[in-house]
Amino acid sequence: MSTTTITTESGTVLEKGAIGQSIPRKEDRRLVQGQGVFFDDIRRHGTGYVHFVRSPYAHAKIVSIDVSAALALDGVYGTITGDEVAIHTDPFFEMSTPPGANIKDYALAVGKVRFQGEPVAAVCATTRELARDAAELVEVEYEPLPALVDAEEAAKDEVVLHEEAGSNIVWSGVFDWGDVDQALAEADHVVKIKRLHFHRFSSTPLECSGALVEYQKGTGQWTLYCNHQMPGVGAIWMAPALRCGIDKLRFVTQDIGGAFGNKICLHPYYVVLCLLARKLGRPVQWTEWRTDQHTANAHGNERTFLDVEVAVKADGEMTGFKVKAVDDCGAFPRYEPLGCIIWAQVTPGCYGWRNIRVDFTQACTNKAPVSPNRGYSRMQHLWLTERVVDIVAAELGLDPVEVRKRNYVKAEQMPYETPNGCVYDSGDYARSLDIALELIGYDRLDERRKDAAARGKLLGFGIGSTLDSGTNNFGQSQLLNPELQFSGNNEAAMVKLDIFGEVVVTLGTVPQGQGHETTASQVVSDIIGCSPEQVHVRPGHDSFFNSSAGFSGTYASQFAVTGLGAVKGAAELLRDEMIKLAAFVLQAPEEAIELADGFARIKDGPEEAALPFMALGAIVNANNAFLPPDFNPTLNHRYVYRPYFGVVDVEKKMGKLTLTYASQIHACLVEIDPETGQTEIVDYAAVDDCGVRVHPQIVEGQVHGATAHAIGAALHEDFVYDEDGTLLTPNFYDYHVPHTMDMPPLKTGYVESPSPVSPLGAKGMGEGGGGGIHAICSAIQDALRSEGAPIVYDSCNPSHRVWSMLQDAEQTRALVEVTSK
Amino acid sequence: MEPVASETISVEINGELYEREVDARRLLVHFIRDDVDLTGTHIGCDTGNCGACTVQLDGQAIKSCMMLAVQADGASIRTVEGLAADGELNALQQSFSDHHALQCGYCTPGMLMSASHLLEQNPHPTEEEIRKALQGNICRCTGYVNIVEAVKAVGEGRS
Amino acid sequence: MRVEGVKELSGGREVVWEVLNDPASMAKLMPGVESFEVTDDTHWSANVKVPLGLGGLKMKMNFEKTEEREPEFARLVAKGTGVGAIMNMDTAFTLTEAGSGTSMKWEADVKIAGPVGSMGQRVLQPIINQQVENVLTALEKQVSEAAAQ
Amino acid sequence: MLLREVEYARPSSLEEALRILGGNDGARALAGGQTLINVMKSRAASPDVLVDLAGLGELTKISTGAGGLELGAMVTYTQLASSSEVDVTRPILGVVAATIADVQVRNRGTIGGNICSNDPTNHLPPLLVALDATMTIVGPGGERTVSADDFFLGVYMTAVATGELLTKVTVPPPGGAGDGFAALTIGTDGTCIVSAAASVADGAARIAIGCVSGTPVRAAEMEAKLGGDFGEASVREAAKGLGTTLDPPGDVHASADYRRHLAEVMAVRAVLQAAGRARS
Repeated sequence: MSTTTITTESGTVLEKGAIGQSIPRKEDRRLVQGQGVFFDDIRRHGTGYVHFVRSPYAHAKIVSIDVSAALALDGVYGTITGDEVAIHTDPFFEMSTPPGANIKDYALAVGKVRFQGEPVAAVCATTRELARDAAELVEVEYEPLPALVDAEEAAKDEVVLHEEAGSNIVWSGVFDWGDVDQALAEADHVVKIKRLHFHRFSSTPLECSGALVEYQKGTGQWTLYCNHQMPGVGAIWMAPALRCGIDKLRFVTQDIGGAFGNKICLHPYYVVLCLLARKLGRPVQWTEWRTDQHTANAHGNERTFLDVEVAVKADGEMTGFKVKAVDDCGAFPRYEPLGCIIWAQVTPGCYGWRNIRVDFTQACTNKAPVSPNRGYSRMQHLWLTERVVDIVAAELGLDPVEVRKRNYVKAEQMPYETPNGCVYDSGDYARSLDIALELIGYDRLDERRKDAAARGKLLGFGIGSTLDSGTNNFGQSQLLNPELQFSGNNEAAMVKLDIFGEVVVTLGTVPQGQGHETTASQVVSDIIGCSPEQVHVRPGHDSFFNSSAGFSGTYASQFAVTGLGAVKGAAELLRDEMIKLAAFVLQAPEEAIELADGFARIKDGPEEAALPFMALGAIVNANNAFLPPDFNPTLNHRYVYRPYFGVVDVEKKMGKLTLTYASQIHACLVEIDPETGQTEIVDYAAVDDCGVRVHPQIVEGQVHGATAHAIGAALHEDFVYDEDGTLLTPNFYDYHVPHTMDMPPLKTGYVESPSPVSPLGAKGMGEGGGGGIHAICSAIQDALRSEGAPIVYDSCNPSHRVWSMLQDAEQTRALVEVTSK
Repeated sequence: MEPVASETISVEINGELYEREVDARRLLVHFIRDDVDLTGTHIGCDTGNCGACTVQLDGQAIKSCMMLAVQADGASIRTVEGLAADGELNALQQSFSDHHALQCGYCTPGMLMSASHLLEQNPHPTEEEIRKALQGNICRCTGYVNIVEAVKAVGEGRS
Repeated sequence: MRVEGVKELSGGREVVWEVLNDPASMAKLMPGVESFEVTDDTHWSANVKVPLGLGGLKMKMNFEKTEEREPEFARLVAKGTGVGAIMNMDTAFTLTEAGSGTSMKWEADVKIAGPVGSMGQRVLQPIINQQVENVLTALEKQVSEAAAQ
Repeated sequence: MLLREVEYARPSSLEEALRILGGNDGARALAGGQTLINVMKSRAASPDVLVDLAGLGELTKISTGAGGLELGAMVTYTQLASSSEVDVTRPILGVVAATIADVQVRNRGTIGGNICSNDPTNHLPPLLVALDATMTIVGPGGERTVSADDFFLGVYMTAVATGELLTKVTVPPPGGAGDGFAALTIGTDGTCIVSAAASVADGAARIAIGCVSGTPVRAAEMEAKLGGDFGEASVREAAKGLGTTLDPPGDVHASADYRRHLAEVMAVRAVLQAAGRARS
């Protein structure tokens, strides 16, 4: 393998051996043979299958629940209702300050239902089919209440979802950095945008949620074979609710069929399973079906932007903007109100804007609760920044490429501190844009417009410039609620050399397809001098046996930083000890020892002056009598990686909210059929800069995946509710996710700006920033320019919406107003 | 011949004969996963859209969630577990790994069964033919780019 | 969703009123009634199986007459359960004399709560139109039969 | 997933199938199951007895004769898409069948199932109306035929009554006709939002619109207005006003107005295709 040396600005030096190579993924062999172990593949004797009874109403009082007919059915083991849950558990912990803090969120609906599909009872029976039969026999009498399906409406508090909170507003606050009033006063043009709407969708992982839960009476301990992607935080919610210590909850996952943030808020379901397992004295199993996932699991945050005002100088430089944001978190906050601050990691987007005011409100509605979803909260905000740039450019007649380049943070400004104290660690957005433009043949744009016109189509060109901020500083939660005792971040890993020379790695993370086994082996093999094949990374996560830290998990684009940072730390501890041990055994100075090819040997020494890893492992583990009393190597090391952030400024709402910033510059061409409004993507390029790419193929795979999610969201995927709170897109018929024929060929390009602050110079990049949504909205607006120049005001533009923009461009144009000096 | 609520069926799966009594309402996918315990075949939706449950039934790719187990009485089925011989990945499986055509791996078994069906009928498919053949298999991780590439490589003898 | 219309019937108003307010003849109007039970003057329940090509749509329906002004107006609220969703129907009719016959102005507001409601969204309107058509045809038949007696 | 309890039979003769279907009015024929099993999974409509037609080999045949193209009710979309008999007579059937759902569904879904379920989004009902097909239905009283115009009664309702079976679809010989089909779908080759099918022969067109009502709707006025002129401008002119004759449902994919508009656009496209393929 070729070797390159990576030096990051923090002084980290790494030999790039396996790192940087697209080695075969360790996970693949089992997965292509159908030998993965997903939660639904676990079997236990005597298992009872659970089916939830769910509310058909979006908002209703529960008058009564009668389970007697269900219990009378042959083969039914038992039932549980909200009343029982309220006796045996406490409400889940809420992160908000009041009024959100006063919301009582139980595992099953208690007294009231607040969204369609909300579980009101559960039935456990001998087979899956029978459990559903019995669930149909549970009689629930409801008294319907008016449903709130709009966050702005909800914020008026005319109907209140959570009486104990007294208001539908979960959290609200103003973020004010720089001086936006002055910027607007000094601007040559002020562009006002009345309303923009970022729609509700989710990544809908192909594997739905679920778990098999066992309870051990003797120890009072539950084991959950599940697909929770953040079990550490899951336990923080569940243990207090179940009134047990965190050590009573063992989460086991091996393979997870995608998660994308949607498997973070599974605690209500899991608590019901824990209660049933204890009550019935048997393992219980629950598999969520697709319709359940769509109606009642996790949606991404829906956000409306009102009264945007952008300050623009005569030369096209934008100096800032102000906006009111109304975020809809659905019926329960759960992971919220974190979405009210996470966006602030990317406050000015890719731009050098210094004056920004965001008046942020989050409200509850009678819709499914939200949960983090790929690009969580930043994507919504970045869509705003990209809409702002394109609308300003279109209204002032500026070139969308030039205006971006003028406003982008420049490569020479890196590291760049944003007005709210975040630090963009590295990157070259303008160069990335140039590469993207070249990939889609931007210089032939006019020609392609003419060609499309000849075929009766409207061609549009669009750009999406985004950032994927990775490695959260949980201290930002204190900007929402100063009482919260969360800050910083950490991740753990263990690396050991075992008796037969096996290098064994366990991770604190919970992978769902990101190839952690593979990339961890690359890092370890480079550090201890062996091949990645020799490194065994244990698949999945078992919270009783894998070392983990408080923030362990797989989320927030951070494995390449925190996960591999921990692996690197542990591997270095092991390396140092192996060298020490080899030096002792070979009677040589430590500096003379090198680790390479699975041996510890004396550099340039005779051939026999070499110890295979097996010898080192055997000495420490099984043949250690000759080691002196003051030398006690273990060859077994745990390391906790902790990025440094410092404390946040609660008063000014400032601080280093995240560690690294990968950039994604997307560009695309679309063709619109003016007769139908149908959009076809005819060319697409994504240029990613995530610093050092540990495994380029995996990085590219993440870019492809994030782009597919964005394309789906931009053109099809939309959780639409009617006025009664019925979800109109509860399955893959009506919620259309892209299939092979919907996806355009994707072109990818890379810029590698190593991060000066991360252990490997790598940046987290899995989430992407929703670049495709922004690029497609941008391209649609461009395509329709000749048709009355409507404003693309919604992030989802299926054919019917494009057609209505074509019918009435004026209606959308009324959203925008330009005042010039 | 009178209608029955359950019956004993015999189905050959990956060359082995399974005889089981099943309820008429049992879906084939639940028979394969829960009764025969071949858990490589997955379930990703409840409306027959996602293709995670794709198996080959008498040589044709079908969705095993859109069929009752009793309908498969006497049929010969191949699932993902029947692709590799003696632990040796076949060319398509190897190509999926080589081209990073899988991430979480949940759609992979169904995708492999659809792609195998295509390659058996059309050993050298074009990109368009590949996309058309895999339309019934949803993947939420890869954006399909590398999946199409992996199948193409097999067709072109590159894998 | 709301549907409404006017139906001209060949029987007199009293006859039409009788058909519409007698639970037994009422039962004959509805598609697929398997059993019909009269709880009291204003409450009835029925087990129905709406016959569709794909199999019966089985529902337990509870009816309540909420308003009545003999012989010209009645309002009926029906709630159906059993397809994983809840169907609520609020229906009313007004009868006016029209020569020897009767003119019936009717309206119905149908709501389905639950995921099936959304699945059936694109088919709900045509299905309801079909069923309304069936009911009106059956009504016409019964009215002319009753008038002939 | 997780169906209600149901009984199942796989008769080996048509007589036996009819006997079972006639013996229980909750019995339904199970063809490819690509709609029926799905509906049963949602526990919406539920048959009591499923009569699997897989044992009736005679229903899987495709043949051509003087009466035209004869398609057994159990002919799958895959068969339609790959049949040389279809290709040389009414190729549009194969072209459209190849865009229904996906390979797996096409391998099991049948022409009989498609038209007997008569979901408004299905491709074949409007197409068979445009092609002026005839359906053969067998029941206890023997065999009868129903024209496509009279076959579709409503959503999930057709002329096939309880106790009866559709056995065959007969499509007239082309006789110089050209056929066309156009649809706006959810995603590429997805579920139809609005579809239109047309057949042009001897200077006359038959046009049927799908997804705008419980049954395919003949565009009679447009047919009349065309009057033998299939130039693009005339076809566009003839389509004007078609939308106002329709009362389509609105849903999450299209408002009623948008469907009215699409009906005109798709009708034009289908007719132009058909006219371009007709032997003049």
